[in-house]
Amino acid sequence: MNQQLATDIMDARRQRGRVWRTQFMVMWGVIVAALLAFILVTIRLDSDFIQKWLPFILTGVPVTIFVALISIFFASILATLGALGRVSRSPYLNAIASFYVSFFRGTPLLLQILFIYLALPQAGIVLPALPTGIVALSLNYGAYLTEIFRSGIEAVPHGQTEAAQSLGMSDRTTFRRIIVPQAFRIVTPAIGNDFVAMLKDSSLVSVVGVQELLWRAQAAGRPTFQSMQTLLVAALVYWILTIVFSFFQNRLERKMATGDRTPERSR
Amino acid sequence: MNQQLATDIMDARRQRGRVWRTQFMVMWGVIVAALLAFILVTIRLDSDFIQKWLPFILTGVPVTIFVALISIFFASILATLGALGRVSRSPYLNAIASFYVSFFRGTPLLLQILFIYLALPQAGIVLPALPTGIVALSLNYGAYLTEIFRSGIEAVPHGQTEAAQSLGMSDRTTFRRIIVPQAFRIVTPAIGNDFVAMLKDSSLVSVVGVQELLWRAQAAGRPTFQSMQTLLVAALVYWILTIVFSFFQNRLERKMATGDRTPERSR
Amino acid sequence: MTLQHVVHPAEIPGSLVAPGAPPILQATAIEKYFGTARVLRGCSMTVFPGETVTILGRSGSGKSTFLRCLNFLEEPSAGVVEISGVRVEADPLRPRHEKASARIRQLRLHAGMVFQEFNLFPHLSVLGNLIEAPIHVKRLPRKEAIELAEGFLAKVGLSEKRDEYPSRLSGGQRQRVAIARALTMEPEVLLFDEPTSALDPSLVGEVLKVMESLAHEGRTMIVVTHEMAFAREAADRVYFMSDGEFVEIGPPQNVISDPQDERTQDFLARFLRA
Amino acid sequence: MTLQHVVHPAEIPGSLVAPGAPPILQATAIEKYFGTARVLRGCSMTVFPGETVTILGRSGSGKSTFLRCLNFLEEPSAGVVEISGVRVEADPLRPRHEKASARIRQLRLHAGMVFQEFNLFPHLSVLGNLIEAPIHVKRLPRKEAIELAEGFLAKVGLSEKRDEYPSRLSGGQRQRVAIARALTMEPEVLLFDEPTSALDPSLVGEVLKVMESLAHEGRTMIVVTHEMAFAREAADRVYFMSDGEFVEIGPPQNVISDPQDERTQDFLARFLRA
Amino acid sequence: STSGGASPSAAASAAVPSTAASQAPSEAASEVASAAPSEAASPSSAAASVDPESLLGTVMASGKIRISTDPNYKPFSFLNPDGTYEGFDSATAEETVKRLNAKLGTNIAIDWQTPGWDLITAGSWGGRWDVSIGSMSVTVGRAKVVDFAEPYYYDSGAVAVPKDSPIKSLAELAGKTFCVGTATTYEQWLKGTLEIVDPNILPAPVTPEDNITALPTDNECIQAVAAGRKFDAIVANANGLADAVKSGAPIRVLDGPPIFTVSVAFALDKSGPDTASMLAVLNPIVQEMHADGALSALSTKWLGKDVSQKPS
Ligand SMILES: Nc1ncnc2c1ncn2[C@@H]1O[C@H](COP(=O)(O)OP(=O)(O)OP(=O)(O)O)[C@@H](O)[C@H]1O
Ligand SMILES: Nc1ncnc2c1ncn2[C@@H]1O[C@H](COP(=O)(O)OP(=O)(O)OP(=O)(O)O)[C@@H](O)[C@H]1O
Ligand SMILES: [Mg+2]
Ligand SMILES: [Mg+2]
Repeated sequence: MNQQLATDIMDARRQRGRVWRTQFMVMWGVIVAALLAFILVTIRLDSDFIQKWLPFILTGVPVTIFVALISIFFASILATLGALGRVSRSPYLNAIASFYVSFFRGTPLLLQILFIYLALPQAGIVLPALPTGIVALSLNYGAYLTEIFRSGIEAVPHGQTEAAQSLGMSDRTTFRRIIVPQAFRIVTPAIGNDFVAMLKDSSLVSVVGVQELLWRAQAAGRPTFQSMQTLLVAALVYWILTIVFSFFQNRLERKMATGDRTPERSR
Repeated sequence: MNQQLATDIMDARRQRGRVWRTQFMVMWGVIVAALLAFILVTIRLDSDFIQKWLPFILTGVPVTIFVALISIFFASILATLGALGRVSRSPYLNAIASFYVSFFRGTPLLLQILFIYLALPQAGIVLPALPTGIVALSLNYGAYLTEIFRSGIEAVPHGQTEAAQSLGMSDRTTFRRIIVPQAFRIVTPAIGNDFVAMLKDSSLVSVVGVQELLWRAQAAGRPTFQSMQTLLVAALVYWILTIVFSFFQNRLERKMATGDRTPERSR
Repeated sequence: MTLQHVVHPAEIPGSLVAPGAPPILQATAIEKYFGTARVLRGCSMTVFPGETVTILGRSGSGKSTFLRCLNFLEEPSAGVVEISGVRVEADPLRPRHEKASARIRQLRLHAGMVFQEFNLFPHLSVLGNLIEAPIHVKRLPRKEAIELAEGFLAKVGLSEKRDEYPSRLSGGQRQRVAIARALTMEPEVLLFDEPTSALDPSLVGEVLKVMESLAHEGRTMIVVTHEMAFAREAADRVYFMSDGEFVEIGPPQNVISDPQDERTQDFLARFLRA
Repeated sequence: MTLQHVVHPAEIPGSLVAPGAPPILQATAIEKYFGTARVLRGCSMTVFPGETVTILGRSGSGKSTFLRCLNFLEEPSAGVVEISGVRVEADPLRPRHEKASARIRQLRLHAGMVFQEFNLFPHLSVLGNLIEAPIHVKRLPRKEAIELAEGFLAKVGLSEKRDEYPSRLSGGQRQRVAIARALTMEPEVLLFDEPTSALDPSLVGEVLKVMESLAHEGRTMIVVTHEMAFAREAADRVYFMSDGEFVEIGPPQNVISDPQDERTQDFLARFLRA
Repeated sequence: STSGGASPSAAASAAVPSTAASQAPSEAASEVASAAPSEAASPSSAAASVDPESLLGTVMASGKIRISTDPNYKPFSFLNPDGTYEGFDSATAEETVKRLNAKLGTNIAIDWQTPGWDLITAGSWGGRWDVSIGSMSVTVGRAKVVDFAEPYYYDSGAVAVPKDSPIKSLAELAGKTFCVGTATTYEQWLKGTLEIVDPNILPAPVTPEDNITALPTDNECIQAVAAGRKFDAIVANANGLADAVKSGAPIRVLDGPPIFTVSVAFALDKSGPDTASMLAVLNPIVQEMHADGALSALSTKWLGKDVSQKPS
């Protein structure tokens, strides 16, 4: 009978959870429906037109994902170097890293893209549109990630360093074998997070003519003055991309947060 | 003699600190100088031209700050409501808040601005350019801040709730008198951080013709094909703004992190 | 099904209890499941006004859970708690409704709690910590609340820390403030969950001294602790918990000095050997 | 100025020390300032191979700081530390150069440390924790390191937890792993900083048992602790620290049971009263 | 003669175009145009003697010509769902390259580049594309940074008002609100900063700068009005506005003479490789297309009227 009680309680709780989730989903559905209705009324979707252009717009999706992926990759490398500079004892490396962070976090991404596109050629460095976008995004996100990586390194408890040192490890070994692996787990979710943000910020490279999602949506809509419809499609696609990648990002985060290798807690 | 030793050690450390900082600053100076030299060589600054247009460009600074300030204000209000929704027990409020966050974090800010500018009028809501920018920025940052506020609320240790409850406080009183004040201190630095980010993102509202810093820089440079020079000026101004406001933000953060009212730690 | 409270033979009123006084706290057949894990297995307790009882037991045996069930910080899976006339039955199958919540709040007003981790409100000064609940729960005027608070602060010997913030206090001082805070609500029963475990050994004394003086004053107290000396000297009765059951109940001279149950013996042997 | 080490009259070789053996650890006139606060005031200590000594004292008296100065986790402001022939002088006025750092690393190889908070490496399995330093500091081949580690794991009774991660262990098990980890470097001296303070009372025993067996085995150990029973039973000598000075040194039967210094008396009275 | 085509080898000399470029663009263009065709070289000799460092040389070496265009500019240049380009500009570019290949005996392909209009007009292309064939009006300011070829059509600006607006003439627009495309000649006209060589500019209505909203392209202006935004007028390309009216945009183009007329030409970057030999090939081609009616035909096809002839 007692085990029955436990089961009953769990069932009741589960049932309440189910009801709650159902109500939650229904509400979401209602909102989405209301939003769609509102859009249909205001924007007067022309389904023939959208069908005609959808493949053209969707061709931008791989470009968007490619730009975001490759940029987050380079940004992570830059951030690793930047964070190494920031935690190093050398005032020179520190200054270089801190300048980098300050400058690229201190100016708008849009401006950075324009700069690399328009000013660097005058110094003989001519990057085509796509590399321009990638370089700008990498530099910009690299600066933000530098600070994240640095705080990741600093988030490793000082006791870890002390334990390593008291085992006779050199600073180098301590850093490489003890600090970095732990910092890595701390920052991985942040990289995922920035990747999702990058998916959207990559839309800025449309200004230099990279034919990604937003560019294509605008190009498709303008000739017939139907930008709103194509922008709407783009918004939906971005939204879906974000939801999909956030889902993976959340799983990553949860995996990093729990599991066997979380920092121990006393008591 | 012993006090002398203490003083000597502190002096030696201070001296080393001074040397370090000096080397750091010198390096910064060198980098800035190198950057300027590079710019002077590649962009061939025309000082007459810049002098002529500088006042015009700087007129955009108050606009930029105004837009950022008022948007962060509304964003904080939206985020408060959003976070209340997210931590509430009601599945409906939760769904509304979660939809809001998902939608506005899931689509690019640029798209949101264009939408409010070009699509809402079809529903009879015609906002001028400036309000359009403010609404878009508020909604967008409000979504990000919602999650920050929520995690701030959740970061208040559960022991606080238990202590309040065991004193007989109702959920409402506990939330209002115990949780919110502590969450507020946790999230204040994040608001400051977002304000600095907003300074730069506000440049996106130039697309609907708000005459802020970037808009003015572009407008000043274009007629004579000297965009690079004016963009450079804009970049410098953004950079300075960021440094100045980051300075205050850091102080705020430090004040919130230390001081009398930090959460106690056992032991 | 109405549960009938059964008083354990060893639960006889302690030395400070007014003769004939009815129990002030009755916990009847408390059960607690976490998922399918049965953490409390029908624990009953009877406490008379003015008594100090302690609960001993291994880590994980369920002491904290039992204490938290007493004021419904943890909802029991089954059982009844009655404290000075307020009776609340476990009702885990339904969501808590407004009326049930109000009743539980009532119960909590009769049972002040002191936590291992103090849980002072860091954003409020010491005085702020003490007057928050009187003002916002009992609706005392601010002036009265301050007077009340100052009285209790004096009692725990911290009058001069009135305007300090918790982060500036030592652990022992924090715990004394926490005790004073619980007292401001003038609860009939005080619950202590290992109040000295988070303290530096040299700070334990000052807290125990306050607790002892409360015990001698005739406060009703239920104390989960590992401080054997306190249990031995201040307690009217000791409950030894093992695996979610009270396996031995009795006066400290019996349970601590001459345990009958094998598990109690084992625990005390291990515990005292270091 | 070369500091002359002075042996305290009470520092006579303990029972397990080989006759005529020279001291294995000499700390001479250690001073430590934090800013202008003088936390250590000329502390000297002599330990012979095979001895176990304990340091007692109030919270904040400087026990941890002294222990950390011994292996330069904290740079002393003045004084000399010599452990099995490696002598390092305090040199706080200059930045540490490569040679000095190498010397300090050498010193640390002779002095293993066990922390209150365990400080196990959470990203490595138990075995990983144990072989990391042998492989990357002593450059042992992996296979040898594993053999060595398994031996010490067996010694602390945790062979079956070899592949577990620290987060899955209880506090007592973690501390035992930490002890095994320190042993893998085969240090001449083991330093313990309140190794049981972060443990649940019921888990203290298993750690103390391991420490006692190490003491009986003839390991040289310096233990900061609040466990009086351990100090009394396992220590050859007790150092009582007050305000950064060793105010009383002697065998435990003297210092603990019959303290001469007023501050020691006061501490023990307060400490044992609870 | 300062013209760029005395002989194929002379066309590659660096001194010539810089002289030409320092003069008023239309003058330079017409001089080149007048001199070049008579001395048009035979394909083989032209191809053989081109300086490999010059613009034409690099284009021939790479086998493709990078042409920038703004695909947001219907009916001059716009995209099909399959990603191909259409419109007057695009067709002109294709025809030009076809003739270029015939002339040089090469097989150069078009590589479309689509930076924002903003960036095309910002100058400093940094060699990212070889030529702009995208309705770039010849202005004095632009001529400082780009070399213009012979005009291939003549554009005119027009003012449109919302369909239901009572406004009938330019004169009534003083102090009203305007919407224009960013960095367009129309924006410059409104702000009084337009400098073109063609004389027939009408004075712009006087209005405070705050009343002028510049959106990324003309197109957004039309969409904004269609969406319900209240602008008193849109200043844009006359042909674009006519096309918008045809597509059902709720606007009406004001009657009257064009607000200004301006030559439109291919543009080549001054700061890039030497443009002289390229101009020496392009100018005759433009001339021929004018002469044999190719441009007239394309114009009629895409714009519904012939804009290739200079209005008198
Ligand atoms: N919220 C919870 N969810 C699941 N299991 C829990 C929860 N709280 C406690 N438990 C489990 O219930 C059992 C009893 O825990 P409890 O904290 O009451 O023990 P305790 O006697 O207070 O131990 P300690 O002396 O360590 O405080 C333990 O096995 C514990 O793991
Ligand atoms: N890093 C530091 N900076 C400044 N002061 C410090 C630092 N570490 C310790 N102190 C101070 O030095 C004194 C001695 O501290 P220490 O930790 O050595 O004491 P302890 O005897 O180990 O105390 P406990 O029993 O609490 O561990 C204390 O007053 C402490 O506040
Ligand atoms: Mg407990
Ligand atoms: Mg210590």
